[in-house]
Amino acid sequence: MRNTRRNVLKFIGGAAAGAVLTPVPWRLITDTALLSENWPGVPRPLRGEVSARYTNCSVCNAGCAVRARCVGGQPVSLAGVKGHPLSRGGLCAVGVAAHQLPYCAGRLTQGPVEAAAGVIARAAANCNAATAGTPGAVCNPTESIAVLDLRPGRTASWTYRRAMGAVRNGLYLTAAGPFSGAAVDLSKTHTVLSLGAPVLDGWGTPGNVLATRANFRLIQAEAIESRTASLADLWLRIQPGSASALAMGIAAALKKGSVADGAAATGLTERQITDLAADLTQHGPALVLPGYDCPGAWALNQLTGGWGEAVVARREAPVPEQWKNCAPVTGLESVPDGSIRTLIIDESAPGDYVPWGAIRRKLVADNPVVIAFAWSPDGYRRHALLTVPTAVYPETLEDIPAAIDSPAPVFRLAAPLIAAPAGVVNPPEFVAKAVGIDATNALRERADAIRKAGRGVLITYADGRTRPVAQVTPEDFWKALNEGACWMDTESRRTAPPAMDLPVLDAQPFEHTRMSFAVLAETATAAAAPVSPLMTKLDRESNLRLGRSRAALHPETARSCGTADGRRAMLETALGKCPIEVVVDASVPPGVVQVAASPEVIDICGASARARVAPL
Amino acid sequence: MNFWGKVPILAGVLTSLCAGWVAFPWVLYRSRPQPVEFSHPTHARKAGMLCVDCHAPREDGTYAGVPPLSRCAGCHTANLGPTVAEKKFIADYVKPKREPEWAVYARQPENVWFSHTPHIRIAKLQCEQCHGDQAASPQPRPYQEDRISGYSRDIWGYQVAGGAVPGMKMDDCIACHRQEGLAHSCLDCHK
Amino acid sequence: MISERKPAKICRYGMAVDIDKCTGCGACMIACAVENNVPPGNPDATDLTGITWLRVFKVDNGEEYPRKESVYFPMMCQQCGVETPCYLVCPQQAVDVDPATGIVFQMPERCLGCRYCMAACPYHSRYFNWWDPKWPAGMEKTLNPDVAPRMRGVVEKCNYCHGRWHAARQRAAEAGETEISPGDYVPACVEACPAGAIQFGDLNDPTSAPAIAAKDPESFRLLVKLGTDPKVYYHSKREWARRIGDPSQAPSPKEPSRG
Amino acid sequence: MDRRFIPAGVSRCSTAKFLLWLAPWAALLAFGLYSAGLCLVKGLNQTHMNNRFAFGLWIFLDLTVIALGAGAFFTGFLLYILKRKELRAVINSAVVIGLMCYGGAMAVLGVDVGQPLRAWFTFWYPNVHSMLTEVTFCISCYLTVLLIEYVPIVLKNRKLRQIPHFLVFQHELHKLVYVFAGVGTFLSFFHQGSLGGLYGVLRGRPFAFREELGIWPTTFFLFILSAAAVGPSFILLTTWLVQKISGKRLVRPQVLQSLGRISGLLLAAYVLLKTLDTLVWLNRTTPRSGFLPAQYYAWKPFGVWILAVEMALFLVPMVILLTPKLRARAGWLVSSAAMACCGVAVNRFVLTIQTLALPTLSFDRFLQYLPSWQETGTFLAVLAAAVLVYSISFRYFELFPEERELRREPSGRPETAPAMAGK
Repeated sequence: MRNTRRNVLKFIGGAAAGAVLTPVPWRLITDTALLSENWPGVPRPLRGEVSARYTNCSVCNAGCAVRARCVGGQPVSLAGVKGHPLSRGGLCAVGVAAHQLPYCAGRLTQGPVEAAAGVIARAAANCNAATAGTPGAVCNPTESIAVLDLRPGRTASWTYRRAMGAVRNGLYLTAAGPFSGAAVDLSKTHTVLSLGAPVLDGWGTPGNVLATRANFRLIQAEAIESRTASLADLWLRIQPGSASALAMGIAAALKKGSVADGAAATGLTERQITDLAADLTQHGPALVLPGYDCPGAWALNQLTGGWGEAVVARREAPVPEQWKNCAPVTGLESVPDGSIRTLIIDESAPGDYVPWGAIRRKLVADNPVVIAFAWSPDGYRRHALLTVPTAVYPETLEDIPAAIDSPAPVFRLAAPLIAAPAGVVNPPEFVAKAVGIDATNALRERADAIRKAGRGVLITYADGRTRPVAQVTPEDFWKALNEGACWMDTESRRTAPPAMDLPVLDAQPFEHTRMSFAVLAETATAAAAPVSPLMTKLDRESNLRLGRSRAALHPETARSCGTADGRRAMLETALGKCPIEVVVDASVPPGVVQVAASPEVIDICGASARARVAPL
Repeated sequence: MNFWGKVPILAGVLTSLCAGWVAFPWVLYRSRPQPVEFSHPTHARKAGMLCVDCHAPREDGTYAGVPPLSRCAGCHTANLGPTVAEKKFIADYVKPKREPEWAVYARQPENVWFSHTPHIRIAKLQCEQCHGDQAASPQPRPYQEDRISGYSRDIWGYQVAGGAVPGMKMDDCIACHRQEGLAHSCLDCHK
Repeated sequence: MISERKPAKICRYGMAVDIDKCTGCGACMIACAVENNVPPGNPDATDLTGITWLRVFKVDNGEEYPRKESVYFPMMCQQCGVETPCYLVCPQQAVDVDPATGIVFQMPERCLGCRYCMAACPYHSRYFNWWDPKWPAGMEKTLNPDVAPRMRGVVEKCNYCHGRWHAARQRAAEAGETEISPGDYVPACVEACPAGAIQFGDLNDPTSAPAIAAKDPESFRLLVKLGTDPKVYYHSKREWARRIGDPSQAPSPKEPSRG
Repeated sequence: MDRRFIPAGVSRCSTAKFLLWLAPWAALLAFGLYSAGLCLVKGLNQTHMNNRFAFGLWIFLDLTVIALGAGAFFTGFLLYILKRKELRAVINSAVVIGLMCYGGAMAVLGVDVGQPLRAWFTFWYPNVHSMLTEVTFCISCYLTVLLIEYVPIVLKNRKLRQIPHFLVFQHELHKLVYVFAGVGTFLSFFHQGSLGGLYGVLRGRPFAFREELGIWPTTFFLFILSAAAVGPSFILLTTWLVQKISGKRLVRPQVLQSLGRISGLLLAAYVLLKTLDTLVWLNRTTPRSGFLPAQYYAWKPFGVWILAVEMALFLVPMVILLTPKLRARAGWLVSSAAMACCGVAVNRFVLTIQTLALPTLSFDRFLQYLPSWQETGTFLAVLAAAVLVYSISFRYFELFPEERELRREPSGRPETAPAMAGK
């Protein structure tokens, strides 16, 4: 056959025509489309048997009852347990996604475990050895070893006290203010004056607050238009940092004294303050809730008549007798400066974050040893010598102290829903072991003690039953607690907390300077606690919350600081500086920097501080 | 154009047809043998077992998945037969307690919400109606996966060049649902 | 593929939201994201590029302190019942309205990402996957198997937790039933709201919360004059708040404020 | 060395000069393709579009170029259906322009969608209610028509026509040209309308929503009319530009003037209907959907001025083009044509960008949007590609049949002098 070029063309033409009659072209088109269904990198959810498991949320002291929907044992979503007497089926935004906490960025799983054990043991040994043979003698006070418990009232707290009790010069420290061992009873309250406390924004037990909300009139005295302020029955926009001054003013009014200073500092009229005082006495029982920057104001309740009514003493859940001889509870403030050689900080369970400055003061000047027990990198790890990794809810087995709005003593466990990663430790047991105490069974012993006391009821979540604890065998009691239950004391006798005197609070008058006033916007969790990666939905993908490392400024303030929305800037105070992103928000009062509480920010702002925003 | 003129064209057509209908499927599907030479007939006939003896649904009627090794090990603690397959199974899986990586022919795409429960409890379907009579297949056929889309041939593939594939494609579902008047929208099955 | 026979039972699922109860805690938004496998926001995501099937806005009456009042306003897909804008404009039937439930549903696998539906939606309750979805290492274990994760370049939206509807139907089938019992199907946001501000039910069932809300004079719907029959009813005792739904009445917002 | 490809009887610049002219455009194209590649590989996060501004520069571009490209179909319609013989002088050029406009639009759409691999679903699972389905079908069909119409232009090339088969083929095609013109016209009318409908049907966006006439919103018809009106103007404009750039007489001034006149007539009709539509929209449609017309223009920077500008950009050229005296002066003619083109651009801008910028929810806010460099780059790629293809076609194919005769005629005749000024 001649002229092959033509034939080749014919062949190609024929092939092309033939190809159309085969599945090839059509299949390729459809398959590529299906490839885009299985887009590379998109994970496939695991399948498995669906089951429900119960526990208590350990993210804050509310300890809300939780029902976890598990697939093949792995919790995939959390919800509240309806009909729970305190949490009432409520769960806050952080709690709802708390099963994702273990997957936070920078989760700690490795650390100098042995080294830490060694250091603690040696520190204890030194201290004991220093006084060996000479009874009653105390070793050099600067040799003291201390545990700082950020979440007092747990069984773990008792373990720490026992451990420190076993060491001479062992100190058990808490940062809890003057108001500990007491609770508020919202169901008995008719007027609530909140001096900046986030009453409707994660304070207390959210479910309980919302359920009792109808009973009380809420007066919010706050500088910024916080979520609570915008929802309160009355919002008193006071000058930043003048909460204490307002407390003093009210006290003065109640004592028929002069309220001029209070008025001057807060920016309210004298009339407003006297009316407020009248409100508190007439529409009682009234409750005065201090914000984070004026803890002393608790004492105000003694003047309003709420003491013993709205504010009541709460006994602690029964504790084994043999634990009782242990280190006393010491307030961090009352420790002499520069006296602690070895400090152990337990932040495995989220608690109030104490500004590092306040802690550093107490440490000896020359190379103190700070050991942090943490699961996330952004806490005291930044200041600690050694950081020991710990488990985090829902990996942990721990109990949760009673919430501030729970008048009755409670005992509930955060039972593990997933296994903790290898290499993490249980801080209290770890410390106890290091000083030669066995505390591996502490929770069980505590449970048995409670069962033995025989008071109160046991509420089991799976079946929603409530029965007197006396009718439950110790075994079942323990089993129930581990499968999601709550012990609650049923004691109606109401007693007032021990009297406390109203400290003379300094009223910082507010004037517009180039140093604006930094105000922490408290979030639903204990200030410093990291949250699920999904929280971007609230603070970045929407504007519902002020995100971490962001600062909200009034347009004018922003302009005067030479910055604008979305810009990076530096937040500076007398204590230090940290980078922030500026959010311009008309609802922030001029001259105020509203920042979300994060460890870095708290470290430099403390309760409230003069701050400056410098553009980067 | 005389006959000889047409030859190249015909040749071209023929080549594509062969390539498209015979060679293409070979290229398109990644074929993988099942880890164990499991014989349904042996278990069904010799051991007289029923489907549900191993493929028991959970209480809620959902399918519990391919039976775990523990289930097999219940009987296969030691060689139950002389076959090589038996020996290999004991040696490779039962002894080292290693779960065989079964490939599931009927694994549906992620966007399909399929539950055995209504099909068993309400429609009262028999296993064979969708899965084919496995009891007849002497040994598991190789698992074929579409290289591009990554789907099993059972749920996404034309019966090109033979290969008896039971009806587990969307069209098969729809056909039955239509017949029962249950096809209302894509949302019936898709998630 | 629609069969001639009508569904045995026709539901019109809707919601009743009491904005006086909402405290803007955001639990609903998080519960929604958890339930529906919405990934955490990309580091570059903003309130305009993020994905929040349900979003809580803060709305005020336009006054200044002390006359200023604010409400928190949960916005999910309003599940338009007639002339459903997104359904009508989708070029390739990636949006479907289930005749049995009235739920408007986005099928990510069919969507080509033209975003015409987003332009069509008056409520801006449709969200586009601008980035590839990414979960922190290990977190993909917590994904919900009843919902398929979406890929980059497609649109997604609230579908009243359709996965839960499937699950409820399975539970019904477990008991040999073909219809699900009302209480058994509840979207994640409704379940999560600690204030009980969001309620869910079948508008065809006069005893359901939305059906009751629909008759309440203090209830209102958003942009109802557009004639798309949204199935989410909002309720407020405050007169100004009820005007939010009608742009020709409501106070126009001033400077953008957070929330 | 490419002399043998250049049509007989016309003069073209040297190869080197030609390449020099192409180089910058090629560079621009390369940059554009890179930007587009980024959007395809990394995803649409490369753009500044967002959930609220779901459409951006690209959709605006598509609507505009397709409106301008309407010159192709409408000239064909006038020439082959209404037998306006003088337009034979520009039809080839019109086809090329149309091809580039539509090709560009399709290409950009391919980048604009999030999952291009599934774009064909529209043909397989079409939703008959959707205007976008209409658009996709019509544009892709019409693009094919344009390609077929382009083929004879290519095959007429001096070198190519030496191949007998090609000659026969293009002859056969030529017989069908009327059919294609008819089909093209129908398709174009239809999709120009659909493009208008695209926004007119959005009842969720009262700013764009319009009353329905039959099954289509009024924008459907307004778009057809505006496109038809501006298409000739654009052909006029481009032809003039080519004459200026190449420094040659390509068509007789009468041709341009008649294009202008047609444009003017249609503009008149458009302005009338548009005014009517606007009144109905402001006084009937908008209040019915629960909005106040005032709210539309309450947001800076889009005040009422934008509506005024839009109308002016149609009204002024209309007046000029309908006044024979002014029309005869090249300056007026061309600038009014340019104005009309801007007018249609503004109209498309208002309907796409302003619609999305305006809030619908009472507590929502007005949005700003600025395209990212990747978006702009992709936009420029279309422009560059168009210039390249047109330049090559102009050099090697017979885009302006009159060019040859005009070369023989003595230049500088009085009435043509202005039009050919600066030659």
